[in-house]
Amino acid sequence: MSEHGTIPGPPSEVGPRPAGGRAASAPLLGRAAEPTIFELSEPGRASFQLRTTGVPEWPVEDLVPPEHRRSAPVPLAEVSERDLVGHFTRLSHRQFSVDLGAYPLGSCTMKYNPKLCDAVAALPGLAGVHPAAPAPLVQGWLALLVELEDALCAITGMAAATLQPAAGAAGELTGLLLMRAWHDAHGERRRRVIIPDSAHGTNPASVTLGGYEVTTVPSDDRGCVDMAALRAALDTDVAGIMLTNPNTLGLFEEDIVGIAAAVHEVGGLLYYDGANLNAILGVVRPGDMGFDIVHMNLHKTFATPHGGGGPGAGPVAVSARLVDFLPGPRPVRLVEDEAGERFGWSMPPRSIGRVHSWHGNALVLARAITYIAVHGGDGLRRVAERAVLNANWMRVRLRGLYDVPFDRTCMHEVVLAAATLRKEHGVRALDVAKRILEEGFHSPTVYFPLIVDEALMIEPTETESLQTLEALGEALERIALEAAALDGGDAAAAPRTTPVGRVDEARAARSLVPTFDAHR
Amino acid sequence: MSEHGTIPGPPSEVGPRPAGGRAASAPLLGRAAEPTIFELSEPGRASFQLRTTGVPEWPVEDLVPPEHRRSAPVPLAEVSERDLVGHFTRLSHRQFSVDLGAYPLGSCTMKYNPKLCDAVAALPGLAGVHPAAPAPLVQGWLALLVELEDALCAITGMAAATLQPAAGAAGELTGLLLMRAWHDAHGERRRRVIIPDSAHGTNPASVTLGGYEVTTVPSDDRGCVDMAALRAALDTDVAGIMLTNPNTLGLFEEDIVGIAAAVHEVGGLLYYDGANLNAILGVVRPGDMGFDIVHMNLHKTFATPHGGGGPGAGPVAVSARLVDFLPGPRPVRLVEDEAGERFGWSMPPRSIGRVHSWHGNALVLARAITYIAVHGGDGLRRVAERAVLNANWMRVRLRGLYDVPFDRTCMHEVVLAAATLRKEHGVRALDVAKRILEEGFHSPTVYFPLIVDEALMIEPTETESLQTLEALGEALERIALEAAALDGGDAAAAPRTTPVGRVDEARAARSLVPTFDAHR
Amino acid sequence: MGDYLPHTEAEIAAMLDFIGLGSLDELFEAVPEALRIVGGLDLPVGQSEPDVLAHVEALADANAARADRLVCFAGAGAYDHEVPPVVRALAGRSEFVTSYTPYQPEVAQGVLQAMFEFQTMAARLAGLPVANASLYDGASALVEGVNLGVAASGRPGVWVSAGIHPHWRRVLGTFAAGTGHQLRTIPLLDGRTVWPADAGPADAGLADAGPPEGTAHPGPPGVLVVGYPNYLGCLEDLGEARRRCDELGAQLVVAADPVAAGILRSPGEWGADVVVGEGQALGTALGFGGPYLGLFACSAAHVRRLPGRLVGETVDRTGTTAYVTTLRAREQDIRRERATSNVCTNQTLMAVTAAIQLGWLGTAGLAEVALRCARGARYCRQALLGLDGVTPLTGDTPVVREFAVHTPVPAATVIDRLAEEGFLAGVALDALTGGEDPSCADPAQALLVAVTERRTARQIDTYVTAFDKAVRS
Amino acid sequence: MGDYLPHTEAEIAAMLDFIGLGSLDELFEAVPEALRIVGGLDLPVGQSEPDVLAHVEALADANAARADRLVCFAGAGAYDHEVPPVVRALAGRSEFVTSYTPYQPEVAQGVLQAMFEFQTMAARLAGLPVANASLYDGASALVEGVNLGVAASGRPGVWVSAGIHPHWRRVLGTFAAGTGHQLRTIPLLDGRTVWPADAGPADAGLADAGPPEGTAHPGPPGVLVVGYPNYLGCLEDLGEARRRCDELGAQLVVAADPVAAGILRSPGEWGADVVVGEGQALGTALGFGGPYLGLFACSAAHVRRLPGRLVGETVDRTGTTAYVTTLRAREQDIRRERATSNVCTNQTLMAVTAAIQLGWLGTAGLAEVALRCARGARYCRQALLGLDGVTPLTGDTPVVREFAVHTPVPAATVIDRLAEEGFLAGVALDALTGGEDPSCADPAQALLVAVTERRTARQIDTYVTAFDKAVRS
Ligand SMILES: Cc1ncc(COP(=O)(O)O)c(C=O)c1O
Ligand SMILES: Cc1ncc(COP(=O)(O)O)c(C=O)c1O
Repeated sequence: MSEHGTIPGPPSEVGPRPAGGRAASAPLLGRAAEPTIFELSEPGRASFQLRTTGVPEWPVEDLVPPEHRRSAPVPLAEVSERDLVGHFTRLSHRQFSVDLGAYPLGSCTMKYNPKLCDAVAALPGLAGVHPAAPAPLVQGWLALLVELEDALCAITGMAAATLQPAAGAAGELTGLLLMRAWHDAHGERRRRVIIPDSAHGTNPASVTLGGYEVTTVPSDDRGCVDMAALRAALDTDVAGIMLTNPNTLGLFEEDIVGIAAAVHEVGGLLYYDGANLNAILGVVRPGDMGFDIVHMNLHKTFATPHGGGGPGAGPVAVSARLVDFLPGPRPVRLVEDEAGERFGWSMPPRSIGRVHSWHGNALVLARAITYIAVHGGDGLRRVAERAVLNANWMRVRLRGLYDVPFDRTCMHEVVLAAATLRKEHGVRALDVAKRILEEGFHSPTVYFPLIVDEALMIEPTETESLQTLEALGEALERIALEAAALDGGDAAAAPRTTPVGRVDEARAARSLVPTFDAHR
Repeated sequence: MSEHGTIPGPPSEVGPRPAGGRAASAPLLGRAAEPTIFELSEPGRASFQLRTTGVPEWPVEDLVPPEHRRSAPVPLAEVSERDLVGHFTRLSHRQFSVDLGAYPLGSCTMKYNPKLCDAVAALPGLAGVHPAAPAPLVQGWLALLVELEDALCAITGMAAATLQPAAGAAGELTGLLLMRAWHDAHGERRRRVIIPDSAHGTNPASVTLGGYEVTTVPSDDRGCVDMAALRAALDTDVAGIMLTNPNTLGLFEEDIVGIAAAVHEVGGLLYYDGANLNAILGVVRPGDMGFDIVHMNLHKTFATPHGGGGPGAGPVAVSARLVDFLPGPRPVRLVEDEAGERFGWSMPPRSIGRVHSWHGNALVLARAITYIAVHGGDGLRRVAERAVLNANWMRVRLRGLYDVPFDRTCMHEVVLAAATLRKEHGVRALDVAKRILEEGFHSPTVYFPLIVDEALMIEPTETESLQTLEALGEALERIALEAAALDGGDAAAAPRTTPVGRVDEARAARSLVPTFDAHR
Repeated sequence: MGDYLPHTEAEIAAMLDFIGLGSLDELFEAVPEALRIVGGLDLPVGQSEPDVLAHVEALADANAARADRLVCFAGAGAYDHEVPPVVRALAGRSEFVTSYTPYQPEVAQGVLQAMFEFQTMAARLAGLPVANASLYDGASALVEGVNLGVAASGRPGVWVSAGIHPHWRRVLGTFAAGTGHQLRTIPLLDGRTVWPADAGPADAGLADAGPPEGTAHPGPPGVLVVGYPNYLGCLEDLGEARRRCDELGAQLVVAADPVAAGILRSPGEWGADVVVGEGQALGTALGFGGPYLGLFACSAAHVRRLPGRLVGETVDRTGTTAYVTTLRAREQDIRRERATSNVCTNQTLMAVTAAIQLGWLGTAGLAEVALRCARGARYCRQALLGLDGVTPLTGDTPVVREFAVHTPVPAATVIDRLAEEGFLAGVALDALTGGEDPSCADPAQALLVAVTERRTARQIDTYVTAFDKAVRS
Repeated sequence: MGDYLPHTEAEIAAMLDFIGLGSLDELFEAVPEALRIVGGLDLPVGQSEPDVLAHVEALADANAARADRLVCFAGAGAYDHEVPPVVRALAGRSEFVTSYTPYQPEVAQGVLQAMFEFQTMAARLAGLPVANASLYDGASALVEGVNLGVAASGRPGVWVSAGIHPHWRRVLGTFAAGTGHQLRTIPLLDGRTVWPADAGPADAGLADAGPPEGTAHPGPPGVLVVGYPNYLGCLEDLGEARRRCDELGAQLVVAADPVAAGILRSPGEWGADVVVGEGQALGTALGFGGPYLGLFACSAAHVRRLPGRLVGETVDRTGTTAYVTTLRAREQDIRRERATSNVCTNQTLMAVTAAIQLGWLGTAGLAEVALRCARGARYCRQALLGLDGVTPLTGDTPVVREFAVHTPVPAATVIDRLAEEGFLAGVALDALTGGEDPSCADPAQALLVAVTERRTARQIDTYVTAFDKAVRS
């Protein structure tokens, strides 16, 4: 691999580069680059302050045997607190976010994240609790987790849930291992899991890690699972099927009942990828559709902010027959005594085991129950209605300007396409995505789902106002008309008003620079 | 006054304008304007949520007599929490701040504000305390205030202090009223207060409000008080003199001892404007210089962030003979009993009375004592040394590029001038100030002090690193050389890369639009 | 240990060398040898952040009266209102917190626009066309209002209703010593101001503090000052006050509560020339009394006399809407000794906070909060007046937001006893007035009680029960 | 009451009209009638924010073990380190908090550059040239590390030291059921791994969970996994582990603590192929176990097998330095079933936090914290071993950061009793291992104790005194 030459050996000997940073360059300058923290570094400068402890100050030589002792300290940046603050504040000004503007990134449910949840996640009584403290000392946390599990089961129509998975993909793999455990318990060694061709990439990747082979079924011309193809693919070697409903085209799988029947008939299980749950809150429950295993993305549906890529939480809820296999230990409500409700831990009898270092992303779980409690059953239904209403408004607004491969009532997101724009004017979905950044919006998801050519997947979410939708609609209209008028014009020049211009992704992969030390 | 016609009558009838806002426009767009919150408003939208109280829901008619009841609610913006967050977050991206970059605004001491102090000011045990609670219930607050008063007295060399004044100007007026009370108590009716021509505008304004007439004394060619002129101005009608030392030219009044003697000789008092205290922390104390009254700007010297213009705190410390006149009630240490120290309130026997609704800007005072405790006596001395070192580095760095009216060792700030640049190339201090914004720095203070033509007053503060000073130096050098090279060039075009271009200030005053309702 | 200084020893040496000095001490050669501190400041040495935080947390812990420990029924200008996480988060954005006064509008549009929006909201609350960008607090806003009124009327006489917060009246007196205003306190009857027919003498106590020129008979007043509601929660007859002003050719200055404004006819509609107020209730913490927010609004005719900063809308050179501080010629840095006020640093961050809080409340929310405060006050007052020995202080004059009662035992005792039960019972009137006061017969047995939208019926009920115990035992 | 929806009734009507529908229900016509929920979800109705906050605060209050109430001596992968206000403030910037994975680099340079800086710091800590942009937690990082090792070696056999955190080993077992890895737990002697000579059988318990193809005798292992320090605080002989790997042609995966790294020779220098770890100690709250930070670094040879996101430096079209996620072809959204991992959402915010925390600590700070932890552990261990009945669990093998002792009474009892005294005494080994465990003879009487730089000598002294009482009574 060519670029490996460019990566030097252990950089622990490599010190930070001499200071050359311009701690002054502020983002008001638009394109001015911010130096790395290593360039702001000056040997001997520091910002840390530690408390006085009165503990004897034994030298490191008395504490660490020579062969284990490091020869020189780990080289890190050496900056003043003032420069630390300047650096990361300036970086924050080079970052788009939900709090700055609309983020219609399809499949990601970038709704507004209530600040209340931040306050909850910061409560010393939650954030300051050690995960290994015995149950009697963490009754509040256990009650909270049980409350959340109950709520998630009510929302999905399942019997019980594990809160351990740290994200959707972790939930998927957990679900597939539950599937495997179920079949093992019935002495079956099934080898295949079915996935529609519109599925998210984590689904097939999880199937492989679950020890299964992927069988892909095509979508029909209505964008739903092709029933004939599904039936053809089904046999007793099929452990189950993974679906998200609404699917990644933003369409509801109308024949979900038929699908469920067919899969169950061959003894397979139905897995529900909950990434799109936002569309059906309070409208229909996966359990009622016939799903056996359901993961939820609390960082989508239940408003945990994405943190630039994480953390999330991907609880997995299951039907009664799978409860004994859930990961553990699980927080449970113990019999009530005079002191009121007590909570504890319990290991499901046939548990597949742990899937997290501790109990899952607990502070994310606390955000979720807070969000759910504020909305209540009634509020969650309104969430789904408004999300779907917004997506359909965008669909109708942009009809005629972009391709609408499946132009019927969609759910929480709509998949448009720039296929015609590309054919006629050479403007690709990517160009549209870059151009819309100049208008102050984040881009839709592009080139997903893979089955739609030049896909532009738009998920406004329920928290955007009609005024914002109108502004987004105008912007996308302007872009389409402009493309036609200028016959493409310098579409490739966009974006021009962002902190940096279009980024050379090929170069990044060609000559890899994964750290500040790599090319130095 | 012409523009009054443009201000309509009571706007309580004026509703918010129909929604037209583009809640989407993000500051990444550089020049895109953010609509007002009133334009984002949509009748019927809301974000407030109030707790359930169970209090009877009497209609307003039962609670407020008709003549007092308002006919329609006060028209405010009606926005969702999401749009509220988007709006103010985008506004924050249109705002320069210390946390974003260097802010060498002379006389304002825009040093880095430790985040620790924010944490302290947010402690429920401080922020959640009602100011009218009786002393036994606020012992922590009283102890904190006494601790701060002691520290401020140690730093200034005075006998006691009032913490009530909310800012420097309030401290000045308080000090002048102390001066008046002192003379009244001695049956004297003096009418004049002396101020150097380099004084800050609040000084003369406060003198007037204190019921005195201003007598201005010129500065000599070294930038210090002209002793001859001072002697000439002094007589028994002089209540006192207001000085800041170092003065607003950043120069130490070398003959302060002579000045003090001369003023005291005619029975006048010396008032110390503490805005420049940062320069002499731990080096020399106003009390030792002979000052009788000293105000401090905690929001300058002791790192309270300026909050876009306030809040501040302007405690006033006095020498022993003035203690009885201090505003009250004052927090005091009571005799210790077995329960340890107790604290209470006491009214000075000849107090001039209250100068604040309560006890002063308490949370600002809490920030100050925190800052002082972290630094300690040794740290405060380092603060002064580094502040003065940085200012002198800039002086030498820019010598030859800009005029240096008083080119000798300065204190915490240096006053440069663009007089030559203007004469030779038509580039004014204002143009330099606008141009430097494009480089990512805040501008120096311009046209102050008034006695320096085209003044550029630079106060780097001690928290800026040498690298930042170098970057600032380069930028100012570039501007000066550019002005020479292009013989002014389009200096008036700057700034070009800021959220808005150069603002039309004349128009703002000509046709006044002080509210959203004014021109609508 | 403990500072925020970036300088390394090597840099200090290089910098001294660059400026041609041999040591840091040489930087201070201009300071006379004899004056220099020897042996350092008389202060403890610096401590680490965690050590200092531990100390301050211990002090905070020693405040029994914190609202998270004692349920707050105290008001008198400082109220325990709902401040949601979203308002704290936005007001805490470091761009708002760590910027200076917007001297360079091109990089200060964030604060300037927020100020413009605040001014609009403050003006709408007052029912007047202009509001400034904040003053220190309610008292300082009142002082500035009176200064404006005296300047506008050209007469030093000021009639101040005893319904104005006692602390504010005291501050007015303090500053009158410098301005020479002749203050006369006008007593209340059943919580309402009874304006005198004659001109009458100024208050002795305050005249004392007055300047030499001060005559005890200033003639007809140039300014009338009244509260709405006044500090006892009573609704004053502003129509009457306006009429007296018109007869006397005086300016009407109204001290109004911005929350009660949610349900009350605005002072502007009543004909006020100047409206001042304490804005703490608009999103700012109780904070032991500060920093708070001085509200100031006036009629168009007075805009050139407006104290403090004013933001106006304009355009930049490209024609884009922009904001800037305007009518600067009024201010101290330009007008100096002839400025309308000496204020420079104000309370901008609290004004930004108020704009955010009012944005959160919106049209319906402010009205709802005001209504809930009035309901809570009614509910609580009815219950308290049901206890024997507890009687109304202001007859049956209509009250909103807060109310005062006579207590059979000293109010201070009630407060001490209820603190034991987990309540901050209210504010003892004599604590505010420092003894005898024209606004009330026996301040020692008078308690001022405020009920905000945060108080639940359960809290009020247990409070009243505890109150009953406290006044009977 | 309670939602964050902007839609007014009028807007809903207009929008429905625009899309040609008559009601909100019609939006869901694709959902089969029979499946639709009737009568709403079985959940309470929505409550207001203050009501919900009050409820959650009550729950938080019911957690006795919060670090602000019980002085924390518990560790085992979750540590009570100093996190200064400045780090909280910066990591809380909403631009970092409310953005998605940086799919559009032109508007995500903030997160991307922070990731690039984090990767650099993580790589330096590991002593390896490449680190990814985070995984879920220590356990998931270990799973990915083993997956990489097995893929690289082409052999399913994995020798896992019993010094690896018991939970992590359990997680490894759980996922081995899908991957078919053959895990064999290698026991400790005096807290140090004793690598076997023979190939030996895989753990029965785990083989069970293995896939059908799984043979009980996988032959020589493809991967060796060892901790540094291991979860008992012991310093393993990485030189020996490296030698065994070389003999066996196996990959060396080291689970290292990032704080102890401040004083220890880096695993990279010892020759590790992959270094994984739990990054919670780098600025993240205890948070009852999550969200935490999975650290992952590897040698250059493995970069194409790296799991998760990787940020690389590049330029934009104007040649300005820019950052972007790179080598995307490894990832699930492109490579799908042949991806190196299924991870998508990771723990970016914790990685940003770690970069800020390490920026605050700097070169000297990290070393100082590591040293103080070692000193505190030594100070506390010496004192505890001075109590009768308290004996070392790991002989005199050198320990850093934490240590384990045998207690004369059950460790659970010690914890209960010390909670009464205001301490979280540590972690009972059997609570981690769920009973018998190859890493320790009698887990029920074994206690794991961690001492961070936040613990003062006074705290440790009173802890030891209380400990003495607890084990004697
Ligand atoms: C449809 C779908 N499935 C699964 C996932 C994976 O979830 P996570 O990113 O939380 O692992 C996503 C996330 O983008 C998704 O959109
Ligand atoms: C020299 C000087 N004196 C007095 C003041 C007034 O202080 P404040 O703004 O706190 O009222 C200032 C503030 O800019 C100043 O620089």
